[in-house]
Order: sequence, then structure tokens, then C-alpha cells
Amino acid sequence: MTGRAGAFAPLFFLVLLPGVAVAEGLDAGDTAWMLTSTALVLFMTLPGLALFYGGLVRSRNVLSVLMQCFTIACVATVVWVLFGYSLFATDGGGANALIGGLQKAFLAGVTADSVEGSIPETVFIMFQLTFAIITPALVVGGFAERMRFSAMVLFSVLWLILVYIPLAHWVWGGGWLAGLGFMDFAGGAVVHINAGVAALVAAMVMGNRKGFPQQPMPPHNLPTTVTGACMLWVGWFGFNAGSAIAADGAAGMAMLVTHIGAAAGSLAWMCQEWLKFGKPSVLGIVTGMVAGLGTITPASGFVGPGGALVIGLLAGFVCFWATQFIKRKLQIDDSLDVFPVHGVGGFLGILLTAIFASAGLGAFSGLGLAEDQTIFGQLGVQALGAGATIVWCGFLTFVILKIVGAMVGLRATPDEETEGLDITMHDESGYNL
Amino acid sequence: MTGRAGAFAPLFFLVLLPGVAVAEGLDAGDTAWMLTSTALVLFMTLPGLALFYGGLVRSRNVLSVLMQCFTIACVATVVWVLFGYSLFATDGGGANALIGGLQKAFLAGVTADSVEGSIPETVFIMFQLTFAIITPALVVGGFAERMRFSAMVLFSVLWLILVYIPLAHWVWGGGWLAGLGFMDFAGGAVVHINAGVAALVAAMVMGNRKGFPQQPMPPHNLPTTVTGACMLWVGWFGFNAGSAIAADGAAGMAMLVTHIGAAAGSLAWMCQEWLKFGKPSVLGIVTGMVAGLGTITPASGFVGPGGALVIGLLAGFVCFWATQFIKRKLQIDDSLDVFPVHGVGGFLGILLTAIFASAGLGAFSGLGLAEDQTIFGQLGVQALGAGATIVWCGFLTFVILKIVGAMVGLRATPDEETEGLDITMHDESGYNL
Amino acid sequence: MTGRAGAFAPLFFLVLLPGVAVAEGLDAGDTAWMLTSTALVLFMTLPGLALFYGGLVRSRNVLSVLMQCFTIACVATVVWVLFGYSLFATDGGGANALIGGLQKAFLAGVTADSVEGSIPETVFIMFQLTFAIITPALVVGGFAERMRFSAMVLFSVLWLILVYIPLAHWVWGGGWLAGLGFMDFAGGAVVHINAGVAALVAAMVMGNRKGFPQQPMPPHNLPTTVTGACMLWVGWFGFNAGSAIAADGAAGMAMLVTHIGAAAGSLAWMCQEWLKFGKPSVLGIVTGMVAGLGTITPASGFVGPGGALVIGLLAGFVCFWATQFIKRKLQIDDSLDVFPVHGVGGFLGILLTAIFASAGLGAFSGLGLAEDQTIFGQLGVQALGAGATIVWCGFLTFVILKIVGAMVGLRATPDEETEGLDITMHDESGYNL
Amino acid sequence: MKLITAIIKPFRLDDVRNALAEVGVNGMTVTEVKGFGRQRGHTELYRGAEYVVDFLPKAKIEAAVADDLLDAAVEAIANAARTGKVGDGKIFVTQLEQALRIRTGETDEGAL
Amino acid sequence: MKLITAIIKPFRLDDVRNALAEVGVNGMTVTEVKGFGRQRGHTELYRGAEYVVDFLPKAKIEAAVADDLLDAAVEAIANAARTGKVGDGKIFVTQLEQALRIRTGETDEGAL
Amino acid sequence: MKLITAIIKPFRLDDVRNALAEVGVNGMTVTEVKGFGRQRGHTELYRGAEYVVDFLPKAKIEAAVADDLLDAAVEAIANAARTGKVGDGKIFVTQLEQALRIRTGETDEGAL
Ligand SMILES: Nc1ncnc2c1ncn2[C@@H]1O[C@H](COP(=O)(O)OP(=O)(O)O)[C@@H](O)[C@H]1O
Ligand SMILES: Nc1ncnc2c1ncn2[C@@H]1O[C@H](COP(=O)(O)OP(=O)(O)O)[C@@H](O)[C@H]1O
Ligand SMILES: Nc1ncnc2c1ncn2[C@@H]1O[C@H](COP(=O)(O)OP(=O)(O)O)[C@@H](O)[C@H]1O
Repeated sequence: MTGRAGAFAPLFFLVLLPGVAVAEGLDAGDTAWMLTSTALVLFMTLPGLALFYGGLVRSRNVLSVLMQCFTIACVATVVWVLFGYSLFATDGGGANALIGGLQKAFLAGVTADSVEGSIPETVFIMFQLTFAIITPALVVGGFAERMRFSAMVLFSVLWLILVYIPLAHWVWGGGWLAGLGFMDFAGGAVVHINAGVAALVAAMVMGNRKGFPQQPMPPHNLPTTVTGACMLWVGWFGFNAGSAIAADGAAGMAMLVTHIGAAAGSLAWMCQEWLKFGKPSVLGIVTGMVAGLGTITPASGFVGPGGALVIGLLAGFVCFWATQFIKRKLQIDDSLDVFPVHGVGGFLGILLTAIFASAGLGAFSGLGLAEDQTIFGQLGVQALGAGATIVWCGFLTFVILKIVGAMVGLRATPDEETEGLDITMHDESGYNL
Repeated sequence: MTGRAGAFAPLFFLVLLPGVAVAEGLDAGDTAWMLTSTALVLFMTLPGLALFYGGLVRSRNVLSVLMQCFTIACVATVVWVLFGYSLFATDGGGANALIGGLQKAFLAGVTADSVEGSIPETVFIMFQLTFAIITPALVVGGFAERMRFSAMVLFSVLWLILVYIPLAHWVWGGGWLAGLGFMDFAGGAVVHINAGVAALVAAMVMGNRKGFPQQPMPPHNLPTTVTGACMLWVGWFGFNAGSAIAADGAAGMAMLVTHIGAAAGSLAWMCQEWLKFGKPSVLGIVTGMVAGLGTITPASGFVGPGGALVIGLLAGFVCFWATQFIKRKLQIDDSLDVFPVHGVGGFLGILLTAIFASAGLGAFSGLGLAEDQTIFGQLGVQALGAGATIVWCGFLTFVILKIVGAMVGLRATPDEETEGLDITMHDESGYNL
Repeated sequence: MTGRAGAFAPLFFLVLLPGVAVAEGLDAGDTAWMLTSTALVLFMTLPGLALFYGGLVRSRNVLSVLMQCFTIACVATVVWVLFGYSLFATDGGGANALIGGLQKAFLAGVTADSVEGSIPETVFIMFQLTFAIITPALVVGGFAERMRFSAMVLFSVLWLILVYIPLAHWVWGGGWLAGLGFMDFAGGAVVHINAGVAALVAAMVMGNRKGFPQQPMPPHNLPTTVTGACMLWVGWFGFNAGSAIAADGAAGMAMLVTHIGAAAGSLAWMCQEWLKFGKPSVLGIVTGMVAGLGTITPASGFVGPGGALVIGLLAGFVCFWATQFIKRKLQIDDSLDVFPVHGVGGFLGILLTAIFASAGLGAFSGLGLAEDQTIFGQLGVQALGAGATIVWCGFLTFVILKIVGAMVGLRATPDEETEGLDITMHDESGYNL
Repeated sequence: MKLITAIIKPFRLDDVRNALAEVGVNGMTVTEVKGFGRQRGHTELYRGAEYVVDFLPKAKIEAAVADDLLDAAVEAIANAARTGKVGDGKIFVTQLEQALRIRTGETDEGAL
Repeated sequence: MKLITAIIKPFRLDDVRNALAEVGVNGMTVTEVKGFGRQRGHTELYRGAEYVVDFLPKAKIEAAVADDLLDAAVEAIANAARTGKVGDGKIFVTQLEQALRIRTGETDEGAL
Repeated sequence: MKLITAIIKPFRLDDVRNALAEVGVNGMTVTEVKGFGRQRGHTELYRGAEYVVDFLPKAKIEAAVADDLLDAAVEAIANAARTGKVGDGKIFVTQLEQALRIRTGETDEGAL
């Protein structure tokens, strides 16, 4: 890494704010919160996201979704330890704008005493790893109910290495976007746009599920989905407030605006649904919550409560219509609506960050832009970063899918799809009630 | 707020104890624990309480219960940000005995640097908000399976503003009960008596569910209920130990007595059931747990392990009989027994606090009453506070229900009730297994 | 206790390491993390383990398993408060090699100000209690679906007192194994070998479930099992990283190696299953995760990332074959495979700790053995400790079962087993969908 | 002997069972079924995807009765199951050739 | 009147319902059943324990029809349910003695 | 052809299936049903609210057989299902007019 302050975007901005000091040595309070945040973000994927997704598919595919999320967590861990963390966080020398180096491959030199900011480096490694886990796991929603398991494993590993890690390095690891002052506190581009675009590309490359859209495919277990959604909400405190990498006022404000974003997104989606369809639904309100959370994510270290309220409301509204558009109009079978919720939400959040970070909006002010930056200037940087994410992710996801398809075949046979992936891929069935 | 010490009851008492210092500046350790506690208390409602309740209703209403808890979390957040926190926590000037002011409406003046005690004010806002979420969510159990969704939303918002916030201000925000030295560490009156009484009034105003009590209404999914109960137990550590607003010995003792209260309440209910019905049940033991936890809540910052054991045992025993009495004898259909468990438990706990806080009970001693206070004197204050809570809550809940009923109608039609609220209110069904 | 450093094995080793200082007074950061860890470890049992096990049994026994885990948590709490903690943690005088004393029975002398290391003693009590809860709860898997409830309660109480508490004292409370330098950071012997051996003995004494092995007994709800497994993973961060009793580099490293162990164990089991049976399964991968976690547990404070990877991989591989051997070859109906996963895993981990703790293994080095110790010397100590655990636990578990059997009868009648324990022991049924 | 098969609204089940008991029919077998007929199903909506549930939950009752009980039994079911609204269901009667009580080996009317 | 009982593959249900509607059969009752026959079930594996599931999920359709509709209805079902692979199922026909619409009391063909 | 409908205790299902196979009946359809009869149900208790479950879980087996197999099949079922305790269940036999194998179009005995 080129040095803490320059390398890690959130801190980069925080040090510009008066009164927020970054401790030099290890701080037990910060460490306590980051250990907790790490647990919370892992909890978002396992079981949070797994349940959220698992409840949405048909019962014959529930285990396949759980298995996919779980396996991704495992393989991402191994990749991270072997070289992923190093490529993400260390200085890549001449290529540093694009990717880190291999100095810390196999976590070389990392001891119990290594410190990163005010926390043990081991904790920093773990915290960042949980992001490398959830991002490919989010993509699962795009190709759910039809991808072969071996293809899924291969795809996820390659995607993590070729798409996620470089992007994370660009933004948080001292790469070119960090250098430009791109503001993405906890992963609007790195996590949400990225996962959303990958899911959309995967859905299009693989084709719709058999029967879509004529045949209805209602969620098999909504209480499970709601449970997962609630875990996501709670875990997101670790995701966003943990991205302050300290237990301080920045973390507190991030938690507050995250929570407001979730609530506002939920209510906006609920009202929109109530107006359009005559009834509000629990699937709607939790989807609005995810939209609100995904959208506030890049902004969560930069905006205030007023901005969070507006961001959340816009998220619920925009992602609602994006979902209708992709699924109903374009009839692209992004099975669990990853793109319209995470992709569109992340994009919206990246842009709105430039606005609501500004200190000059009265009750809607944020914590302030960089000293010499204007809203419009920042908007440009944000659009550039988001655009780069879309292009990099979109192109490489396509290429990876083609390669994996050629190697092991992407899609289950029609008979396997009819019988369900649980039996055909895993020799198990979810329920024997 | 009139100043920390006077305003926040738990701290008010703690500063009287030798050796417990309240830090002036921000402490990362305290902040870490309060960030965590906030996550834990939100987790109690979403998904904890939602699952606990959701499993207890019939499967055709499971989503309606989840939806109600979730929506309450969202609207309470917006109310809190707009003016709720301000009315709760700030100085109400001439009306301060009854209600706070509007200085911090829209969280005016709250920045990332604002500190409350030793933690960021943002974290304090969030922590208190989670209490404002769970209390109306607890009330849902009283009118479950029969209230219209729009009525539920309206009722919850009005109830939060008119009932919860004033009461919380009285006790924790520097209002008249705080001034009297009323001891309610984490919400025996503010949360549990309050929710219990509101649920009872709602049950009576709305009338019994169709078919009650002739037709049996067994829980549709007890594993879900047990899951929720376990989450409540774990989350309650944030609720009670978090109410110390610090990571210190007071928090540690609160966690210990909370845990003992839960275990003792569980065992008391289990034994009672074993004796009376010949078999212990898992629904029984988890209900005893909730009773034990609700009862130890007001006492949790004031009593020791011995006191906690007695409080827990009494809770399990008394709430068991209260449940039989309300449901079987009086045949009031407080659907999920909120009053006998939370209302009665909270009341019992408020009274027992006066006793077991005393330092003169040998192995059953607590951390001590205020210097010039006796057990009997304190008992008087406690009874007064509990009584005031009952009257304020009971009367206003009734009025709000009548108003909401006149505006949108409280109750689903008999046909809607038969078909279930999931389909009729939300166009969804819980399971497609 | 004979004094902190000598009494608590993990700290005993840590103080030998340069640069890790143990604070004298209370530290809010450490306290915050230990409060959190306590919540996490309770969460492992309730609902984690309860769901993991509950999903694996047939639906007619799901509540019985939840009830057993829950009841154990309650009775263990009472035992711990009454005298368990004292016997575990205090100085037993002349008998101290075997068992502690009764000085702190009924937690005498424990106040909100008592400090243990850098955290309140109340928190230390609670943290240790969560281990005393999960260990007997793990044993439930050995006799699931056939033990009478009253026998289960009696057995668990006696087992906790006679087996668990002495063993915990030997290793962590200043007993003879601590004196020998036995390395068991978070419970490879105390928790996992111990629970595994008890489960095996219980399975053999009680006999197989009716119909085993001819009649298949597939899990009734695998999504529930996966949910529980994920909660175990997350909670295990509290278990292992919490065993550092501080929020520092030791905790961070413990979290990292724990996570690596889980991932590696999962992947090893998955690959093994894929090779042998042609398909990987979600039950397989989560079982591998538990194996990896159980195996890394004793090592988690002593090894580095490289060692963790090897330990995890070996765990998945060895426990896979142990499961096949016990269940298929020997046809012992350890219902939920507690012995091959926890017992064998714990044993393996205890031995591997001696190896990978060594500082001289290059990329696979650990944090170092005691100054005058060699790998072989340490291996001897480890084998001795593991052997003693097996003998003590095996013999006493057998005796306790015989006594309980004589008192109340161990096993449900065949008719009760056919109808299921939920109805026959608890008058409830799990699902009314 | 006749086999009566009645398809009714699920929440009338207890009433029907009681009505049958009153006319002396003390055994029956019940199945959860989905019915399709004149009664309109409801709509479910998931993120804007409409899902029309045509098949409605019904309870199917099968009761074997002696010939002389047939009319009383049919009438009892019909009265107890009627709500007057569409979807109340049907009663079908078929001829039963043999009946056997497994436990005792009793046959025909003795088996019911 | 006849009672047609068809056991079919579950995912053909919608097609069969539509086919029946086309020939004028607008009421039917469906049950989830498990079938055992020539079609081989799948294997499930739990920690190495094999579990052969012989019973396969099927949908059972019961439709009462007037005699003159019988052949058309049977043919409609058969055509709509056929995939050509083992396990497509069976159609059984039994004689129906009486039928009654509970709501109106209409009997026999008027009840269908 | 005859249609045998047997209502049995669920845990005897595998035995009955094997017994039927031995006498040459290789196809059948099974439904989870709830039975009401002489056998007493159990009581469930939820926070003191008693809930008497009269309807007991049973398995219903339907097997179409050629006439000459009828007696052997009925006997096979009865023997395999008998536990001697109340609630063992019933066997009913009705006349089957037609049978059709959907896959091949084979009819009547050839369809079984
Ligand atoms: N021809 C039929 N054969 C078998 N079952 C039928 C038939 N027609 C209707 N049913 C059953 O009867 C139920 C009620 O029928 P429906 O036409 O909706 O109303 P109604 O009973 O008032 O005539 C249906 O849901 C279906 O289960
Ligand atoms: N003799 C029978 N009686 C009742 N149902 C049968 C009988 N034989 C088969 N079935 C049902 O028909 C289904 C399909 O039969 P199967 O022999 O598997 O294939 P196919 O329909 O191609 O002949 C079975 O799953 C079972 O439900
Ligand atoms: N008249 C009947 N018609 C249809 N099914 C019946 C009838 N009587 C009993 N049954 C079924 O048979 C089952 C067993 O009957 P029951 O009277 O309990 O015991 P037994 O089989 O020993 O006589 C019942 O649960 C029910 O499913």
C-alpha cells in the first residue's frame, strides 16, 4: 500500500476533517469494534444473504443457493490468504494504479503484532475479506436456479481475482480511483455496482430460467427471506460503520445514516407499491430496505441524516422502477433482481454522494467535500469511477463466463432445471417435513 | 436535556456508586460496545421479535406479523429523526417534566463530533432509537391476526409519539419520574409495562379473534418462535448491558444479572408447567425466558446475581399464572400474551428493583439505593411510576385506537380474517414449499 | 485461582510472547470485545447449535432438540452461579490440581468493580459460562431422537459438574494440565474431545435409534441446519478470538486462523465428497466447516495462517473419514456425528497445535512454543492431556448414564420414539403449516 | 356400502365432522386438496410479478357408509358445509364393493 | 357420470387444466401425491448415508364429468400430460352414482 | 379391474409396498391424509391452551389391480399393515371401469 492515508479512501477523507484524529498505535476500542464489524459482515453473507436469496427461489433450489453462498465464502478466503489480500492492499509498484503487488502473498510478514492504522493488521485483513466474500455472493442472485455448481465455483474464483480485487485496489487500495479522490466509503461501486452489473451480464449470457416469464416463480419461503433481510440490515452496521476502521464519531454517523437510508428506502418502496398495486408487501418493503442500504453505502461516511433521508427515499423509488423495467419490460431474468436493486442503487448512491457530502446544503449537508472540490467536480469523478466499474466489470464478467462455459458448461440441462438443482447438483433436498 | 446525570436515570444512579467514573471525552471502548449494543437491540426486533411472533400465529398471517414489525422499525426511525429524539432527549423548558423540546428536531446540530457522555451522540441517538422501535413492535402481539395494516401503521405512529416518547422522557430524558428517582434501568416501565398495557387495551378494543377461544390456534412454526426467542436472549445483552452506556463493570454486572434472570425465568416456567400439565414444553420455557428478561430489565443495573435469581424465578412463576388468568379465565384474546408476560413482568420487575437494589440483603444484595432512600420509600416511587405508566398508556392507547378506528377502521373483515392477512392485506403467502 | 498468568492457559502462553502486554486495570476496549464475545458464544448455542441440530433430526423431534439445548443453557447457568464458576476458577487448595474451591460459590465477593485481567470479573464469568453451556449442548447430538427429557436434564447437570468443570479447571483454571503447559487455547480438549467422547459413550449406552441403519433418517430441514452452521461460524469468532480475553493482536490472529480453518475444513470435506460420491453437498460442506472450526479451536491462539490452512484441510479430510467409519462401518448411531466431527477434530487439533505453534516452520510457523519446549516435547504433553480427557470423560459419562438410567430411565419407549419426542415429551408439534 | 367423497371449504371441517358424528358416521379420512372451479382464486404479487392462484385450498372428506346411512350422511355434510357462497364444494357418491378393517379382519359393514 | 382420476407429472398440471377447460370440464380437484411405479426415483446422500427416494412427486387430478364428456376429457388429459418419458402416469375411470353441489343443492350433472 | 384404497399407519408404508411388490403389484399412489376414527388423537398444549388433535396422520395407498390379483393384494396389505392396535386402518375396494397409461396409450390391464 502506498501509505494509509492515501490508500484507503474513507480515511483519506476523514483526515481532512478537523477533530478526527487517526491513532498511531493499536487501540483496543477500535479493535473491539472492528472485530465485531468483521463478524457482522460475515453474518451478512452467512446466513444473511444466503437466507434472503434462499427464500426467494423455488424450494427445489433452496440448497443450491445456500451452497453457492457458502462455497464462495470458503474459496474467497483461500484466494484472499494466498494472494488476494496482497494484490488488494499492497503497493503494486509500476502497476499500482491498476493492481497491488505480491509482497504479502500467503500473508507473508503478517504477525500478531502487525498494525494497520489503530487495529491489528489481521483484523484489517479479515474485515476486508468479508467484503471479498459478499460481493461474489451477491452475484449469485443473477444466475440462481440454473447454473451448474462447478461452473459457479470456477466463475466466482475467476471473477473475484479478475474483477473484484482490481476494483477494490483502485478504490481502497491506493489505485487510480483513490488517487482521483473517488468517494466510495463502503462499496457503492466496488460492491454494489460491481455485483449488479455482473449479475445482469450473467443473466443475459445464461438466458432466462425455463418458463420465465410466462410461468410464475413465487418465492418458496418468505419468512426466510425476511429473516435474511433483517440480518442484512443489522450486519450492514458492520459494513458501513465498520468502514470507518475505528469506533469513533465517524463510525457513529455512518451507522446513523445507514439506518436512515434503510428505513427511508423501505418506506419509499412500500408506498410506491401501495400506490401502484393497491397493497404493500413484505417482499417489497425488504427489497426497498436493500435498495436503501446499497445506495447509502458509498455515501455513508460522507453524508448527514438529512442527506441520508433523501438518498434512502430516492433509492426506494428509483430501484422500484428499475426492477419493473428490467424484469417486466426487458424481460431479462436477473433471477433475484440484483442489478436493479444493487447495481442501480449503487450507481445512484455514488452520484448522490457527490451532492450530499457537500457541507453547503443546510439541513441536508454532509461532512464536506475535499477542500478544493465542488459538487460538480466531484460528480464528474464519481461518474468516471462508476463508469469505469461498469465497463471493467461488464466486459470481464462476459469474458469469464464464456471461458467457464467453454470449460465446464454454464447451464444445467432442462431436465435438471425441472427437477431442481438441489437433487441434481447436490443429491439433497431441502425439506422433509 | 437538563444535563447528563440528571437526565439519564441509569447513569444518575451509577454516579452515586463509588468507583464508577463517567468519562468526559469520547472513549473508543465505550463507543465500540454501544455500536454493538445498538446492533444487538435492532437484532432483537429484526428479526428476533418478528420471528418470535411470526412463528406463533397461524401460517396465513405470518407475513403480516413480519411486515408489521418491519414497518414499525421504519416509521419509528423517521419519527425519531424528525422530532422524536428531540422530544425525548432535550430540555422541554417549562414543559420539561412532561416532554422535551424541539431544539434537535431533524437532528439539528448533531455532527460526527457531538459527544454524549463518552460516546458519539449519533450512537446515543441510534441506541435509544432501537428502544423506540421495539416497544411498539411488542404491542403487535396484542392485536395480531386481525388488525388492518393501514390502521396498524397509523396506530403505531401515533402511539410512539403520544405514549412512548413522553414516557421515555419522564424516565430517561429528565422528566418528572427521573426527578423523583424512579429506577428503571433499561425499560421495565418505559418498554414492558407500556407495551403490555397497550396490547391489552388493543386486544379488548378490537375484540377476540374469530373463533377464540373455542377454536384452537396453535403456533404454526415453533422452531421459528424458538429461533426468535434465542435472538431475543442474545440481543437483550445489548438492551440491558448497553443501557450502562459504557463498557465497564456496570455493563458486565448488567449482562450477568440479565442472563441469570433469563435462565431462572425459563426454569420456573418450565417447572410450573411440568407440575401443572405433566409435561414441560419448549414454548413454555421460552415464554418463561421472555418473562425473566422483561422482569430483570428495570433492575438490571441495580441488582446482584442473588437478586437476579429470585427475580427470574418469581417472573417465571407470576407470569405463568398471569397468562392462564388473562387468556383462560378472563378470555381476553391478547393474541400473543403480551400483557401477562411483558406487562405483568415489567410491573413485577419495577417493584422488585426497589427491594433487590438494596445493599443490605446479604447474598441477595444489589448495588445500593440512593443514599437517603429506603426500600419502602423506593417502593413508593416505583409504584407511582408504574401506576402513572399504566394510566397514561392505558388511556391514550384507548383514545388513539378510537381515533384510528374512526379514520380507517381497525379490524379486518371476517372473510379477510378467515382467508388470512397475508393474502388479503399484502397479496403474498408465506410458504410455497 | 492461583493467579492470572498461571491459571489461564491462553494468557499463560501469551505473556511469553514479546510485545503482548496484559493490562492491569480495566480496559474499556477489551471489555467491549469480551461483552461482544460472550454474546457471540451464547449465540452459537442459542440458536446456532440448536438450529444446526434441529434441522438434522426428523421433524417429529425438532422441538425436543431445541428444548434440550435451551434447557441446558438454563440449568448450566444456575449451576455456574451456585458453585460451578467457583470450582472452575478459584484455588482448590490441596485439591487444586483436580478442582477449584468454593470461595466464590454463589459468586460471593463478585461485585461490579471486580476485575479479572483487564475486564470486569462479571464478564469473565459470563464468557466462561457460555463454554459451560455449549459443551453439554454439543453432547445432545449423540443421543438425539431417543432420550427421555428428564434423563437428559439429570444427565446434563451431573455431566457438567463431574466432567466439564474439573476438566476446564485442569486446563484453564490452574489445574494439573495447565501446570504441565498443555496448550488448549479455546477448548479442543475441554470442549470438543470432551463432548465428542461423551456423545459416543451415550450413543453406545443408549443403543441405536429404532430402525438405524436400515431405515433412512434424512434431515428434515437443511436450510435450518445451514442457518445454524453459519451462526456457528460467526459465533466462533467470539469463541476463539474471545479466548484472548482482550481486543488485541492475539485476538485478531485468532480470528484470522479460525476463519481460515473453517474455510479449509469446508473445502476439504466438499472435495472429498465430490470425489467419493460424485457430488458435493451442502450438509457436507457445513460439516466440514464444523470440523475445521473444532480442530482449529485449541490451536487458534498459537498458530499462523499457514498452519491454519493445513489444520483446516486435515480436519475436513480426517473427520470425513471418521464419520464414514463410525456411522457406516461400526454402525454406532451417534445420531448427529458428534464424535467423528468434534471428538476426532478436537483430538487432531490438540496434536497439531504442538506442531504448528512452533516458530520454526517457515510459512507455516506459529507464534512459538514455550521457551524450553520442543515440538516433540509439546506433542507428549498434548497427547497426555487429550488422553486424560478421553479417559476421564469416557469413564464418568458411562457411570453417570448408568446412574441416571437407574433413576429415571434413559430411553423413550419404542412407541414414543415412533410418534416422536415432540408430542410424547412436550405435547407440542413443530409445524402446523 | 357407499363411499362419500365431499370437497368442502377447509374451515367447515370441524362442523362437518360433528354433523357426521350426529348421524352415526364415526370414521372418515381427510385430505388437503386444491380445488378449481367457479370460485375465483386470489392474486399474489412478488416484486411486480403477478401470480394468479386459481387453485384454492379445500378439504376432501372420504367416508365409507352403509347404504342406509347414505342419505342422512350426505344431507348432514351438505348442511354443515354450506355457506351459500361460491366454492362451497361438491359431494360425490360411488359404490363400494368391499371394506376391511385391518386390525381385526372384519369385513364390509362391520369394518366401518 | 364418471369420475376421472389422473395421476400426472406435477409440472404438466397447468397444461392439463387448460386442456380440460377446452373440452368443457371446468371443475376439478387436485392432490399432491407420491407415486411408485416403473419410474426410478433419485438418491439422496446425507453424510454418506444413502437414501433412495422411490416415491416421486405426482399430481392427482379428480374430475367428475357427464358420461358424454368422458372420452374427450380422458383424451385431453392424456395428450396434455404426455411427455413420452417413463412416469407420465395413469388415468382411471370409475362410475359415479351421485353428485351434489353443496351451495345450491343441485344434483347429478347439474352439480358438476 | 379394481381400485384398492388402503388407509394405513404411515410407518407401515414401506412394509406394505414390499408386500404388494411380492404379489406382483408394482405401481401405486400414496397420499398423506388425516384419519378420524376410533383411535384417539393426542393433546397439544400451548401456554395452557389445550388443542386436541383428533385427526391422525395416515397414509392412503391407491393401487389399481387386475381382478385376479385383488384378493392377494388385499391380504398382502392387511398383513403388512397390521400392528394389532387400534387405528390400523381400512381397505376399500371399488370397481374400476377404465385404465390408461398416459405415456403409451395402453389401456385397461395393460396400463397397470
Ligand atoms: N367436476 C368436478 N370434479 C371434481 N371436483 C370438482 C368439480 N367441480 C368442482 N369441483 C371441486 O369443487 C370445488 C368448488 O367448486 P366451485 O365451482 O368453485 O364452486 P361451487 O361449489 O359453489 O359450485 C372446487 O374447488 C373443486 O375442488
Ligand atoms: N397400479 C397402479 N395403481 C395406482 N397408481 C399407479 C399404478 N401404477 C402406477 N401408478 C401411478 O402412476 C405413476 C407413473 O407410473 P410409472 O410406472 O412410474 O410410469 P408410467 O406412467 O410411464 O407407466 C406412478 O408414479 C404412480 O403414481
Ligand atoms: N368410515 C370410514 N370411512 C373412511 N375412512 C375411515 C372410516 N373409518 C375409519 N377410517 C379411516 O381408518 C382409520 C383408522 O380407523 P380407526 O377407527 O381409528 O381404527 P381401526 O382401523 O382400528 O378401526 C381412520 O383414522 C380413518 O382414516
